[in-house]
Amino acid sequence: MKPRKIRKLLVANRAEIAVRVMRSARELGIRTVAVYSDADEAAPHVQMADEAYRLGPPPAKESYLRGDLIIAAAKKCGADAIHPGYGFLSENAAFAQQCADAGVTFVGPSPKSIEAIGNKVNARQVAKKAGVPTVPGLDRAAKEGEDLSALAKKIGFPVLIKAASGGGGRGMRVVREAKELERNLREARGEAAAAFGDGSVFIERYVERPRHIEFQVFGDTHGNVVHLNERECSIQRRHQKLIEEAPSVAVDAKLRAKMGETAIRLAKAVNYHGAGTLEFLLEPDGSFYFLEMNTRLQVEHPVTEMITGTDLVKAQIAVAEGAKLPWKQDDLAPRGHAIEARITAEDPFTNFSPQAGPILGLTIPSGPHTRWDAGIREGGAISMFYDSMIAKLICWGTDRAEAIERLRRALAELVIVGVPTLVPFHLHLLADERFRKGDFHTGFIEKEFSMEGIDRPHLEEAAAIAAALEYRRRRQETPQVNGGNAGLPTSSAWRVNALREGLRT
Amino acid sequence: MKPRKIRKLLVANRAEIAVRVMRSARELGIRTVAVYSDADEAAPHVQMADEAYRLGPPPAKESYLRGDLIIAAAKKCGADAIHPGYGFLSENAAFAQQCADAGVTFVGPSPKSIEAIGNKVNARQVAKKAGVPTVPGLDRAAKEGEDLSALAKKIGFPVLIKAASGGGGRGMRVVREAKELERNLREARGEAAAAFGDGSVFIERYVERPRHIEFQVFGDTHGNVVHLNERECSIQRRHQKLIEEAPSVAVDAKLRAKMGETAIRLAKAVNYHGAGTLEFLLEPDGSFYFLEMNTRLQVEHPVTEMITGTDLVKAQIAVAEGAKLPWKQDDLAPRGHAIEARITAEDPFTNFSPQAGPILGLTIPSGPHTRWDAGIREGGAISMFYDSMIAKLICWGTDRAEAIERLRRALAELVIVGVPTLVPFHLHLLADERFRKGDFHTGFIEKEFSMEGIDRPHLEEAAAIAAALEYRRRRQETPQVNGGNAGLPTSSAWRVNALREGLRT
Amino acid sequence: MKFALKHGEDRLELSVEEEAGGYRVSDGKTTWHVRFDDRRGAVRGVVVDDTRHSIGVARKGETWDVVLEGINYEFLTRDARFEKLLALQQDRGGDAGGRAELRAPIPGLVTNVLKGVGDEVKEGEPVLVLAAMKLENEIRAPRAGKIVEVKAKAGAAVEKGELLAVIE
Amino acid sequence: MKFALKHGEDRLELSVEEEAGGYRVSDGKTTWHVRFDDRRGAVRGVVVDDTRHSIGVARKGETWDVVLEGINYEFLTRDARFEKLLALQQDRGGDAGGRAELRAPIPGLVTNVLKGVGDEVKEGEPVLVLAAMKLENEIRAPRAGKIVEVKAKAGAAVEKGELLAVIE
Repeated sequence: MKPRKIRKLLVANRAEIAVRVMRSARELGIRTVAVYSDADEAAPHVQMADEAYRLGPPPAKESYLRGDLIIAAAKKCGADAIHPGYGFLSENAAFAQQCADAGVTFVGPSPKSIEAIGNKVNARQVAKKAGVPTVPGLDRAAKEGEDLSALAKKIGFPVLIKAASGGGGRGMRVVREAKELERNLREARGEAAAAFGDGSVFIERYVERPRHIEFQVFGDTHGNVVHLNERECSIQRRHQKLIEEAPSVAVDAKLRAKMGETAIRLAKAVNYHGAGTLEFLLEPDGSFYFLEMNTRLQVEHPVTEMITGTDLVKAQIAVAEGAKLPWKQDDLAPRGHAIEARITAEDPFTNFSPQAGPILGLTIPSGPHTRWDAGIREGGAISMFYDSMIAKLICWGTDRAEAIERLRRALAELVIVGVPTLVPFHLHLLADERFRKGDFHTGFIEKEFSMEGIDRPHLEEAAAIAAALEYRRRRQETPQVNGGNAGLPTSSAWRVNALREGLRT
Repeated sequence: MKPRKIRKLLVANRAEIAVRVMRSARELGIRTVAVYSDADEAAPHVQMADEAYRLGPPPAKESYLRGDLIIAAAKKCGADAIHPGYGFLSENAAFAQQCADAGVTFVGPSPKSIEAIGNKVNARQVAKKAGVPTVPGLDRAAKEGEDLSALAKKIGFPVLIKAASGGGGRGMRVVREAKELERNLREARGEAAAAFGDGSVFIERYVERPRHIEFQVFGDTHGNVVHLNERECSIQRRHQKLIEEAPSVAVDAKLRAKMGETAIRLAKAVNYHGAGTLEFLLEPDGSFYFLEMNTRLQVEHPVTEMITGTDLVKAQIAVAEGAKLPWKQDDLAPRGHAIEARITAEDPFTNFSPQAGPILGLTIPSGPHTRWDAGIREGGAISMFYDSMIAKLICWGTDRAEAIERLRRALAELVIVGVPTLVPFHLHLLADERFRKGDFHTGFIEKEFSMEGIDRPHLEEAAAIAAALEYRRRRQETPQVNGGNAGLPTSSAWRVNALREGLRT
Repeated sequence: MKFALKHGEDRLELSVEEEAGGYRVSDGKTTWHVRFDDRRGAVRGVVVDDTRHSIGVARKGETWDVVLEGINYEFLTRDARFEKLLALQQDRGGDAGGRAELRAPIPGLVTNVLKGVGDEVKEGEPVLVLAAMKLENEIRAPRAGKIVEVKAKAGAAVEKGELLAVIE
Repeated sequence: MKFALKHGEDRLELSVEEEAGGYRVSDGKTTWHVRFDDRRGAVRGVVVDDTRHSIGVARKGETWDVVLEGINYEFLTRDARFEKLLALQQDRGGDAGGRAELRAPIPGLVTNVLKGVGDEVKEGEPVLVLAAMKLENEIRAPRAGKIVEVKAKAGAAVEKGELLAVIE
């Protein structure tokens, strides 16, 4: 299929990334099409789109993972391209192929490239061929029920179990002892199957105290590939990134050039076009191992956009239209420092338990060099069906110290009423001396950092006072016969009482 | 007085600029103090500050222009510095002197510099001395009641009347015929007196079809001065800027160097330190006249911050603390293009009439390279006592075309319910071919642009449908005996009806 | 259910009926199929036939303020029964005939009254100056005529909609 | 006026009296002088003694959700009279003694039940796995004991707070 100008783009995703993609499409004058599950009928990405089509019930397997329905919607409405966002079908080679078969441009790499490097096992083989070091481990996906205990012993504990498809930490498990292997394998397969529709996993040696450094690469269909510098993603918990930065304090110009060249070599080895990310483990001595390639836009792409002055979604669209890359390597030197905090609906005070609920109030940070990418709005709700990441807050500064202070300032402006979020975690982390010095590794949050010491009784007092005064105000605002809907709770006990009280006055 | 580290900063201003200044102060770890009039007790700038002190009743003359009360508040709370923002006391040399006398750092130039160049008449003399061309006119402020008709005839009509103090178009009048001179002089004096506490004005030749180009300069107390490139501010109405950009399509590298050098020369001539802006008229043939210098931060400083990767408020604070400039001239080459739309509470469909009212709903634009600087929030109100500018929306792009498309996209995301704003004006202007080509001058909006053709009946229909459905929803939400406060209007006629209706159901 | 809406001088009567997935809305001539995101919050998604809008809508005193593509529309919204009652009540004369009223378009301070009773004015000629939002606004004659009444006094604060002068 | 608040296991009774410029609030031991920005909207300025806070506050079902420095606090708020009534009503036994209930901390899907009735568990040992927000969450025993009841079934959706298992 020949590349062609995109006039109508279907975004096969939801929440902040769907909104993000539509923003760029709109700036390009491209008409936008949303798809949605029943849980998202009034979601921001639906509201933003020019057209919107229902896919199915809330579970992703019945909606956002239904490639057939998505392609049918694209055909029906005349969309000439599909942007998959991240997650869901974004790294699914079969879906990319189905798009091509249906005559719809897939905004992403070719099915062949995805096949060749998107799968972690294939990626290791590509890396070996290209002479890029990888972490010792199983070079193929483990079969269902296969006994891996001997291999694990050979690799040496701790070992890491990873889903062969997908990313984002889902389906990942660190196993430190032989007797925990089987249960973890079972759970990892379950998570991987639920998230990506593919339960196959593989295992490798777990490197202690490494940094997670990734390189953003970009290729076009004319054989050009550039890198857009590294991102530092070592602040993670259960393999979920929480904070991302660009550049990394651990990468100097020399290492950047070396790792960047490696990244470009790997991308070229699979004729890569579009946006992709190569993940590396970086050891304190500067040696690095290639881990895997994400053949899509990353959650954390805004930090790269801020230090390079780019719009990666627009570049994805241009490449998908057959254009050459809009940059040369020399245009992409990093300027300043950017840092992103993922705002997830998780309560850091109850072991990061995921939260669902209504967004009753929302004050968004803004101001100089501050970016808010979100898929929530006041009056909406966080559903339990999808990822708990609800927004990203990204700040830029002339250096890392300024970027961190700006992010603290912006986090302090952010108020989300209705659902506990990671905001207090981020505020606590950004004040941590070790973090501020850049002295951390991928295990830092789980092993060396704690939320203790953040509990402040005077805050609870102030909160109680606010609750009492607000309750009082609402009562006084409804001086009529019945408190009605204006301020009183809805349970029958409350209502009865409210009526009684009101009638007595 | 010796410069010293600032630990607590009083911001002697309100609304978006007070919020803007506090953001930078907070990022620097400086404690922030707000001052407020009775109209602003719950305003965002008050809510954001660490401490807040009341000045007086709503009129600016009794609150934000009361330098004595502001300095007393600073002394009382132990603030070691005052940031004046723009407008109000920001260009008042006497106030700067009073700060110095009280031992409080004034974040701005010295009283002497303000005196020497902030006053428009003095500025012309400084320029003449420095060999910089100015527009022909009166070299001194006109006396109260002075007959200027002979002079105006000599200069040649049209002439421009300008307030000797202040800026922002207040007190400015273009007079095209001799018989209109007297009335305009009277009105300009009245406006100037109300806005700046100084009714003196002067007159000069009114240049036809010029561009308004201004240069941001910055000096420190060690004699260093740099410029941060030009801003294009020709899109104005009644001398109020509506859209600002950086850089200007009319300024190439050669002209930028020449005008920048001129700007630095003038700033050095008055030993300028801190942020300042030199305004020029640029004629189509590339000749330029110096108009005046604004000895403060400008409303439109964010476009400069976006193309240079700077934080001008932080630099102001650093200079006030006695530090050297954080940049060399070579660090300040422009990157990409930035454009700002002033969101004012004015109705472009009723001759830009100023509007007051409550902010009932607010959806803020965000996303890549998009900045929102505002002094409003949902639940707040626009008061009639102050300037009608309520927010600024600023976008950056790799080039002007991208910046414009991004601003259109962001403006389309912005929803302000409760008060008509300039949003439809901006959307209409940004789609205008002449604007997109960069083909405009300071008279463009008033003489060549019109809001006609924007009236779209299908929008009115959709609006009516939304109003009817929302009214219906609110009625149905209050099925009790009394609609209470939950959804029904407050007038007695409405209430009677609501009761009647409700009782009947 | 029927609703009467007033927008400026335009009056509109809309009937609203529920239908599968939304509402059928009609003004008697045109019928629209509408989906309406009826959550709380001031900004909603509204789909009118196949066109999606992001619409701001909130009650503002006696009116509804609706924002669409940046444009603010103000509606008086009543159910049609009440509208009839109101029409009866409001039968107390009006601004018909050759009379033109100058009313304050915004709350402000009268800083200058340029014309007096008996003065002849041309259309567009300034009658008085109203300071608001720190700007001086000339209030001009909507048509030519003679000033028959001047209510405004220099130095007086006026509310939005307050009568300033009458031209006949 | 008195208000009873419940935050987790903490109970607090606050008296609120108006005073010049604001409110005097007391819990019987400490008295605070409070200014409260009582406009509508979910985020307010609250000044407690001399400390200014920007506080998010909204009703959420039966509770008030209050957000301060990013931290969410949930309060049950009642006036004190009603609190007493409620206390009487709620005298219907409870979770006293050696009984520990495992309840779903979030709505989700039970994907694996690891223990059955009669199993002994150690403190912190996983009892079942609950999938929510695309993550598998192990629900662990809050203390050592014997499983006496298992309500959860693999494959079943559960609501927040739903009883999953009981340990004695």
